Amino acid sequence: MPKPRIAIYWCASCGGCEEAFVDMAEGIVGVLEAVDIAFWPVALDFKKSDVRALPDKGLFAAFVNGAVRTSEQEEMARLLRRKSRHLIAYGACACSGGIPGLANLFTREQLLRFVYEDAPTVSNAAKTRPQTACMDDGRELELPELRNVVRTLDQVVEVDYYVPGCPPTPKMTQEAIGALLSGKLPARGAVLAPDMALCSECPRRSSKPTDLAFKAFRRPHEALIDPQKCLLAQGVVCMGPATRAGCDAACPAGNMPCTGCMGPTSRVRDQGAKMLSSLCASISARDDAAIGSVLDGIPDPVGTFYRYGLPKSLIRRKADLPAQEAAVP
Amino acid sequence: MKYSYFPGCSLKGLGRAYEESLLPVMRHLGAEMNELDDWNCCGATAYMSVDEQLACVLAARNLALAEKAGARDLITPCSACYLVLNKTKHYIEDSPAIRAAVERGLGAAGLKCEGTTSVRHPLDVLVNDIGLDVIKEKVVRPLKGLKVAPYYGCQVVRPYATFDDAWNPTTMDRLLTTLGAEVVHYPLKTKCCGASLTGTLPEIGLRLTYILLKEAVRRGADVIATICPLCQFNLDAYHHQIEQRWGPVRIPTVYFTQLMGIAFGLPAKQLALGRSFIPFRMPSAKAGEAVAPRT
Amino acid sequence: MPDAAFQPRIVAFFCNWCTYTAADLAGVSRFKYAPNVRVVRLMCSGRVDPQFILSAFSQGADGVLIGGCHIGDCHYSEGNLKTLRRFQMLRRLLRGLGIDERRLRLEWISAAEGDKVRVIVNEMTEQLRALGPLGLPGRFEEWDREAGRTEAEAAGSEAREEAAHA
Amino acid sequence: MNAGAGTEIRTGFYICHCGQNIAGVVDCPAVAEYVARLPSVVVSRDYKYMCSDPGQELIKQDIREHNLNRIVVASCSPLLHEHTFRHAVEAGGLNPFLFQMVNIREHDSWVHTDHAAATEKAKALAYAAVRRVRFHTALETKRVSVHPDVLVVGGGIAGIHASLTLANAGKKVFLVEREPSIGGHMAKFDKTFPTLDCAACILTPKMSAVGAHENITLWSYSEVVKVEGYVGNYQVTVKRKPRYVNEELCIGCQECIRACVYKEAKFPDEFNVGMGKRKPIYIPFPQAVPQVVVIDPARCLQVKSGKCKQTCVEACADRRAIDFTQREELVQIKVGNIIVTTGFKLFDAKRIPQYGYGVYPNVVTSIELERLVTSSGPTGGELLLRDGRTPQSVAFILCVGSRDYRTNRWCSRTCCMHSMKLAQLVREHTGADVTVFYLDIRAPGKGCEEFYDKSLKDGIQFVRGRVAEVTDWAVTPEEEGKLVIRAEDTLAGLVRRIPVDMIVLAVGMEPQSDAQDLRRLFNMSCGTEGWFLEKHPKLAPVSTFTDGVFIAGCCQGPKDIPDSIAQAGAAAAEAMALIDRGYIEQEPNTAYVVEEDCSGCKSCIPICPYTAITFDEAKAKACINPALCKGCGTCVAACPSGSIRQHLFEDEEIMSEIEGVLSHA
Repeated sequence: MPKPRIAIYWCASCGGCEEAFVDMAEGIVGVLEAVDIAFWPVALDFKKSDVRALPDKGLFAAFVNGAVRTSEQEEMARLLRRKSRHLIAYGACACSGGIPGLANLFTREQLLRFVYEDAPTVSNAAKTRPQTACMDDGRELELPELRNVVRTLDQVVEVDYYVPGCPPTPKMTQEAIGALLSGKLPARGAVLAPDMALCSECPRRSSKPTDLAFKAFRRPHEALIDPQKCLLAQGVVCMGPATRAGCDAACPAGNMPCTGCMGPTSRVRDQGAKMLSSLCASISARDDAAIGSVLDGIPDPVGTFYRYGLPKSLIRRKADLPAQEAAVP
Repeated sequence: MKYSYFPGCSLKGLGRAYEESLLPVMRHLGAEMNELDDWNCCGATAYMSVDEQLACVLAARNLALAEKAGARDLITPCSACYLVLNKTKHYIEDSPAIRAAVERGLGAAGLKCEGTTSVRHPLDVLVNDIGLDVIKEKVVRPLKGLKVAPYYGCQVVRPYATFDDAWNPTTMDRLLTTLGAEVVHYPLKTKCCGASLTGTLPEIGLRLTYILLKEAVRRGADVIATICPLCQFNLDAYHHQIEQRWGPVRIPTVYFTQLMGIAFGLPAKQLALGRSFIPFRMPSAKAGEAVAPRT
Repeated sequence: MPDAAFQPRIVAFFCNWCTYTAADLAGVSRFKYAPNVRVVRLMCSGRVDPQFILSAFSQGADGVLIGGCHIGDCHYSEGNLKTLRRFQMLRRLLRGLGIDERRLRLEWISAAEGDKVRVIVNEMTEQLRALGPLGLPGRFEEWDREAGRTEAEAAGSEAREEAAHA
Repeated sequence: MNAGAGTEIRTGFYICHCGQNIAGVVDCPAVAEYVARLPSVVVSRDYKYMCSDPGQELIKQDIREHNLNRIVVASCSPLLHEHTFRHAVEAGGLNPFLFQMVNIREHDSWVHTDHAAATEKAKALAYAAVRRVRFHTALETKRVSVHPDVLVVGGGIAGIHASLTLANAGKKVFLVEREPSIGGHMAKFDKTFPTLDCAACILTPKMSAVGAHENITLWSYSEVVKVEGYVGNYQVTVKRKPRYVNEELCIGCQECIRACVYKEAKFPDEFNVGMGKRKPIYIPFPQAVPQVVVIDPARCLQVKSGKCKQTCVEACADRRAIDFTQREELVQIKVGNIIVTTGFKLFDAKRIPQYGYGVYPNVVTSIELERLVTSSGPTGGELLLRDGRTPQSVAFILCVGSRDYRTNRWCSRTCCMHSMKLAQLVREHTGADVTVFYLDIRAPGKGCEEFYDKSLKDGIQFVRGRVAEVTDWAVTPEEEGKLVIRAEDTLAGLVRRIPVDMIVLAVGMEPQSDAQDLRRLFNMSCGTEGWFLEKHPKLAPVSTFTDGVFIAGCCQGPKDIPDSIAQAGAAAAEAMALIDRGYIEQEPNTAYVVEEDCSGCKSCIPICPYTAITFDEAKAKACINPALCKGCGTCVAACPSGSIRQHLFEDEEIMSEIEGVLSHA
């Protein structure tokens, strides 16, 4: 019996998720014994045409990481959806938008202008911008178009399972692959990580007080963080209580607050709103002015509460941005 | 402190003593009074009763001039002016028809009235802006032993009780006490002085004046202090006719600013005390000595 | 220019003890107000999960009104204080998300203040009318339009691509 | 009796016309028709009066015939009839919580004029409820036992009557009174209208009965400072102020008062509203209960300076009742119910300066006159002017601080009758001419109109019109030396000046100045005017929004003695109903932790004002004590991982409601 074939693909992604496969280290050997890799542009020289040549559902599983931002990514997402039995949104960007999802706070024009013109490190006197078509050797080439909106994978195609994290840990990856191969799967649409908040596995949990009352919030660089004590107890915004477990609390263990990459539990629709609710309820201030000055300690609420999940949040995108913009010449 | 000043006709005529005492007192307290350039008649109650809309346009011109001059406060010492200008402000705010008429009227003269200037009575300004503490510091000749009946009249607190109670105003009471005077209990402080009835229906008007005088005398007052030129005139000018009808009730009536001037030690000449029919003398000087000996 | 015909949709979360009762009182007193508000009754304004608010906006509310007991008067001691803190942060968050913060309003309305319900609802309706529709569901649709290409279209582009490579 | 998970949802929808109250504005049949087409709706009906027996019967019958497992009723406010319909649902054989109510009267037909918009709103609300009710589950109400003791706060006539009613029924009562004696305002009255029976004669026996009753613990000179807990189980902290006299040992012989180093009584006496004098050690009034002296710490030399010969202690001799070591004491008690009867305060007549109170000595308030005509009063019942003359003419001004937008808008209800009573007493005592200035005479009580009639026949003059002012300036010789009332006589159509010797201001009633603090203490509401708010103005006049806290007497609004007593009896009966049943059923809207979901993040623990949430260290999970949870849901909103839920207010229920009100176009 031939080994099941899998594909690994990246969309709007930093490459960390690719790295996460490699980070399985010797664990990958076991994986490779069990499956054939049919498509993995980062590591192996297969072409899109190879995928297209496969019969529909010819792939056992496709692991797609990265948010969907370009026409090409949309197309690949659709292609892989068609070709695979299990489409897995792999990593925070594919699951909920991730860091690239924060681009939903800007218009395409704002982004392009900054990246290609205004960024202090850019030298582009001709103001060259990416094009959707160009001539090469007399032939017209079609190039991907940058979309106006960043999307999660499941906002483009149907997704069977989610493996969250920025990036998912090797353990989670191995467990996900194991579950897929063994067929011991939860209901379709499930997140392959514990459905409980991070505090459950946080080494600092026992130091969290039961009478938390925030007098001020501090950002990590503003505080000398006690490596043992609950970060919230130190006034550092830690998204752990509103974030799914499964990463073994890697950040708190490394003396940094959780920033929420694993997304919310299944019972929460909007991770940012929930964290805000929990956090703000426990502020000690009692009047408008005093509350305001405590809140000043969180200068970027959207970036704090939706660092990895803006496209997946209830509002999805800065609401007053236009849907379409005239293509930039 | 800078104030725009709207004297109105009275302060240039019958009520000259009011202006003549108000200006030095304000100056003495370091407040600048700039008479509004090209002011006109406020319209008084007469015009209001004939044609409200036109009366408002007439009065609003003064407000517009004050606004144009950039005045935050317009001081109007005459109670009638104070009431008419305040009323005009309210009417412009509340009635679209009047607002339109005013805009039209003033517009023709290139003016507009947006309601940014407050119409203030000097009593309000003296006590609430400048303050009794500052006034107290300036008192060099406390009005010790002087019994004063504080008389406010009707218009300054009714219907717009802007800075004091409509029934029982006490601003002047507190001011007079600060000057060292003794304020007698004078429950008639907002009763009618007879107003223009003293001229038109003297039987009624003079009787009202008489009651005010009689009660002030009965309560042991040496003098009645007023804040309105018409009140002062009625209480001061009709003693002869009143005495013929009801017997003598001789008591002088002065502007509160004149009493302030005395307490501040300002020269008597500057305070226009000589303009009253019934001369006022400080109690200690009852023998007939001049009021403020030093000049 | 605000559209006078625009009927804003307001979702209101009223606490059982004060504001809901005040709205009942407004009814008993026959105070008339704009029919644009839909009240969801909760025991305490502290139960208002920020998810409810964002959810209302995302489903077409033009405004969200939270009504609770006055500070110090909460039936549950301090639930409204928690609401106030969340509300303050939510306003900042909404600003960041490009939603005019005037679309979210928190009012303390005691059981006796039936008339305040009338005043606030009318005021808010007018305010929202001036702001115009938020219309998030419509925006979502517009946003999705660019990615909404059909499979057939996708196949067509694949065919073109193949031809180009050939 | 309940549709479990997985069974098909079969919803019955009922829209009530409420006569024309709803149907006059909302097109009820159209709403019913609209709902009939919604998924899961099996029956959809409109009916004239859903709360009527046939209306309820309709629900029961449909549950049986159509096998309904969810019910939605669109009618009035759930605060009014939720219980009614839940009972009907239960009687129909369904769990009562598989029910949702839609408020289309108070929140719709009564407040909107646009029929089409109101109908659309009703549809949206109905749609939301139909969606919401799908998530409802069968719940059981929780029973909590009721502590049989009752706290009564305030020892005026209402508090006295409530205490005696309960005590006579065998209930233990704690009666807490802030003043040194119970009796309240009524103790100061000479006679009572309209029967003119002596107030002391009817009040004193009741006061003594309180003092002597084995079931009543009377704590005078004490205040409630803290109330915790909930209906059936309140923990109350009472502050007992030091009276420097041991209540157990004092027999009220008053030897100590005679022996006080102050030979003359020289301090204003509260009972006589400042018109009489007392010593630093005193007994408030002869019939005071408890019959125990009290030492005024602000006046007593020993308390103030520690330097006094303590002749009082000597006089008390071996009783040793006087105890200067007494300190303020906090006592805790447990009760199941609380009756608040904290009364009113009188309007301060100085707030209307034109009436000259505080300026003219012969302008007095009604309560001062009451003391002046009482034989136990400062003048021994002789009504004299301040200069010792007997008044020849007396005028009463009614509605002082009542029915006036500048002060209080309400009618104080008792002043008309009270003034007429005093007017009759004045005539009886002095034969003076009496004129009463009134706006309207309000004499609706039993025997009151007849009393008015009697007043007229007795020669009391009534002038209808608001008095403009009271002055002492004369216009005519007859007015010289008199107080002059200027008033418009609206019946004669002229302004009158009436000179009199004495003027009595019938001051109205106001909420106690600390009513707002009390309201917070007992978790009650106040109306805009500041009176304690009853749960329903008609149907629950002595209940408050907090179960187990009742109100009676003038703290709820101005009223006379019979009404106060009736309310006090009603409040006692309400408390007894709870005590005798022995338990109360609590709305099952408590929050609960889904243990397998909880991460143990402890975020919820500081949120709960009732410390109902604790952290189970062994399981590392949060845990909610349902007995302590009051169902606010604040922790539910705060749980960052969605692991706390709330019965009746589940996230899905609320979310589907939001979705519902918005998705109906």
